[in-house]
Amino acid sequence: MDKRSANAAEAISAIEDGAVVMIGGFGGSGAPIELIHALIDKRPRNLTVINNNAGNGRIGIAAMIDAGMVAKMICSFPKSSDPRAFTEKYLAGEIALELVPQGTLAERIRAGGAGIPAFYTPTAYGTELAEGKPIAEFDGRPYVQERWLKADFAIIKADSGDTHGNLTYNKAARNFNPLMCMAAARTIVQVSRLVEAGGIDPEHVVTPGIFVDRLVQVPNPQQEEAMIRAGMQYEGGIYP
Amino acid sequence: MDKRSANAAEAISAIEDGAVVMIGGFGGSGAPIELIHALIDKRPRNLTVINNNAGNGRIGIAAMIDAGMVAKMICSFPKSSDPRAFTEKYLAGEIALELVPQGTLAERIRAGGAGIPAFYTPTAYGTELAEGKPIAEFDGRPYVQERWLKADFAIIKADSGDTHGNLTYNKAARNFNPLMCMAAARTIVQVSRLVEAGGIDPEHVVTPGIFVDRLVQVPNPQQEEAMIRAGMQYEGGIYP
Amino acid sequence: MSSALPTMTEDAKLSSAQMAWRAAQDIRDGAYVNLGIGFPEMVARYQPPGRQAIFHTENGILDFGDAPEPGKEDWDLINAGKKAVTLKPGAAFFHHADSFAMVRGGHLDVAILGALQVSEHGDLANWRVGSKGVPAVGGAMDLVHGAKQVCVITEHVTKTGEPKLVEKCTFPLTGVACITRIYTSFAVIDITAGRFVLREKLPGMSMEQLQAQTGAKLHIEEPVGDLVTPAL
Amino acid sequence: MSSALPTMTEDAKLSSAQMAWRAAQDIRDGAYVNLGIGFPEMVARYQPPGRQAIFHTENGILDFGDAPEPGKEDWDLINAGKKAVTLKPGAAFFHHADSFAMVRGGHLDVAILGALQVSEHGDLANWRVGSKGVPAVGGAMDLVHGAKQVCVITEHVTKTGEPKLVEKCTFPLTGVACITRIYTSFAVIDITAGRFVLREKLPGMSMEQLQAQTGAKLHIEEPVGDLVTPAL
Repeated sequence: MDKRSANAAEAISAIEDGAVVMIGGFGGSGAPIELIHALIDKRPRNLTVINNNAGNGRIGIAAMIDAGMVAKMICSFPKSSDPRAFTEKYLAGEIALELVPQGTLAERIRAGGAGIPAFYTPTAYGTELAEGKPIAEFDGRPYVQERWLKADFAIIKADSGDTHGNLTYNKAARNFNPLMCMAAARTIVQVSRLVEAGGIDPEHVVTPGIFVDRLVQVPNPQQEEAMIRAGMQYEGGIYP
Repeated sequence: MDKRSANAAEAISAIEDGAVVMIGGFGGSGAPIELIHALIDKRPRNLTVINNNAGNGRIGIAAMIDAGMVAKMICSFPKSSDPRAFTEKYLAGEIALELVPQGTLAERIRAGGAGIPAFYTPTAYGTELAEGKPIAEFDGRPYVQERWLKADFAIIKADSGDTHGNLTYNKAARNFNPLMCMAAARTIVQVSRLVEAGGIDPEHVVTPGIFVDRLVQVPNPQQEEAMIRAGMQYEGGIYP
Repeated sequence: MSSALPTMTEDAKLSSAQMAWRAAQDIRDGAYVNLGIGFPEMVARYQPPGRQAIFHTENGILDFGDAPEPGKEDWDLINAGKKAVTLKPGAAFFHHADSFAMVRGGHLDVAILGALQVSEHGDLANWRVGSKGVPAVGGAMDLVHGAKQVCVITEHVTKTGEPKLVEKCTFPLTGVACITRIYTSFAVIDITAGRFVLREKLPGMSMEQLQAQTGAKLHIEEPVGDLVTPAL
Repeated sequence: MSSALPTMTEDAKLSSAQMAWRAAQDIRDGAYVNLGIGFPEMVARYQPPGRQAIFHTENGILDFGDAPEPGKEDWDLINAGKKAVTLKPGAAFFHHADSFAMVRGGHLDVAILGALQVSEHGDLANWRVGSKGVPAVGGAMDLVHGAKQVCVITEHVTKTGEPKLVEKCTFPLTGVACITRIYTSFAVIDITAGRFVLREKLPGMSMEQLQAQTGAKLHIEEPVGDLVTPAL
């Protein structure tokens, strides 16, 4: 049992055109920047990307969109300090958007991972985001039926990982990452520290290894928000 | 913010006749024995108890049943090494049973805590445990609709707790405890170690304090399985 | 409604800080609170002495504190508004599904949100002005369900003087029948049984003046208090 | 079916250990496996050298190991059968909802369960003989859904010689159309398109003898292998 990949390029090598890809992170925290940029180097197209946001600046998901790789975004908040990449394509009708309330997005992903094909939530009842969805009443209150979300791949940033795929995260960079690990057919993780099995206390594991397929160590990962503030942009793996 | 109670009797003092009470633990691990026995001393009646099992030997939930406090059990496996207390009352028609598959029980409790009134699961489709429940097809496969489970109180065993109610557990004694913390209107916890706020690493918290109402320190708690094997029985707070 | 009444002077309304102060007075010690992104975040600054609320942020932190000193930011320690924060003793991290279980499951005591419009039925519109541009909803539609009390903090009227408290929202809805209390720059208003019930108003403002700037009828159930705050 | 054929001698079937050994041969290195309480737990003993499966237990452990020495038990470290276990390096603890997310969500590679009856459609009955006594289901109804492969390990016939592989289960069902492979004391049988397809049988047993002790038709799609195991 050893889920290590030699490098980011090898780790993401199975992601092909048309794949549905969950990408961890919320705003500038928890985004697997190195895996995303390795994916841009490979450049599969016509992807559906699931993330809370829709990219920021000229790196990460925004750089994927600029590279013409993304056909559809499923997200709750496609705005950021510099949302140009998504906004331009969206207003030009070149990228599709499925807008999902944030808690419903999280729960749909968790449901995908937990084998729950549908659930009811009060969220969005009576709003345009519930249009066309089944409504049911429980105990006299109306709820909206929502479906699970699954993906072909998840690309994830964690803090420590062991060779079995057990993971911990760094502070609020946890966010959607543990859920996406559960909901993808294949989960690919970059970790800052890769340790042997037994190197993480079983009580402190946040994502059990059963939800992880491949790991690659990226010892000093880029932090998305710090990159944005430094005005960095993706140019084929080099950050000027 | 200080959720400490002086002792177990004070901690459970609000539990009255007719309450729905979730009790943590799976088999012999994670059962809040001291809180249960304090509840027997108070002796509210006509309780609905939610637990994976239905008591063992002459302590804990079995002693509650013997004391005539339990009108109904909601559980997945009302058998144990010595299930006499439940079995006698059940066969005599003196206690009601709602039998729920274990994973559905866990998910219903989690749904109760997460504000999800109903969800669909493949579990129990086509069996007698799905009789009378709505069935729906998703992507060509049939699923059973299940409702959330909530409670008036949860009584829980944790390992460490801080004054804000943040909790950690000991090994497989985690089981249903974190879920029940979420699903009860009032959650009462016994902890082996009670520390000040900040005494638990925010990365290692398993149950965030928002799900906890009261804590009492029980420094060297009884372990249910060890008590069963030692032939102990409850006799008004004294273990002979 | 009528626009023949005298216009309020610029001074005759609460500042944003004063609205935030007023909202903060209603938060009890130990309450679990979510403050909407932007202006509602100011509420955290004005907790009365001796009270300590615990703040929740959708992206997975309970009990975060103020912003760090400039230059000391940890960009993995941010709130839902993507601002750098710090931790208080007793903080906890958790993933998004657990975070929204707290929201949807009724575990928050109070959520305080901004508003474009609030209707007398408690409907809220706060995520989108029309159908143009890029829509973005975030956690707003979740936050209006589940918290034991969902409040709005808002200017009483728009910059062009249009009422924000209305009979029926014209902007896309965030949630239906979800708001129970409104803190505005003129008044504190509860929503009860589909009616705006006035609890406090600026002492210098007459009922007629207030009603004229409100898009639905204000009801009075008990003596109306004076809305008085420190200079902030 | 016909009972006129010669009865098998006691030796002419696999022991429980031999059945467990045979099932273990199909588990690949690194597979995530849940073994039903009781007899199926024996499968863990017979992993081929060089292969290391990771065992899941419903009550919240991945990668547990053998029982501790007598007297060294930690009763907070138990499996779903309430037996004391140990941990291997790389183990993890989690709560019951996450544990059954692993089950229901299709994350287990294999689940191996005991059976009262299995039908040719893959229906399983393994939780209750009739309607008397105290019913108890545990995790069985969850385990039959979600694992990529759900197998049964069972005596081919009951102690009184009744077939356990049948056209239609008469005992209360655990799950519908969920079983894909059966390891019995006589044979290895797949369930494909609502039919029992024989893969291996004891070399000393004729097709007629096997069919006579099976409650539904055995189909043959390719040469039937010899079911041979070490003496165990």
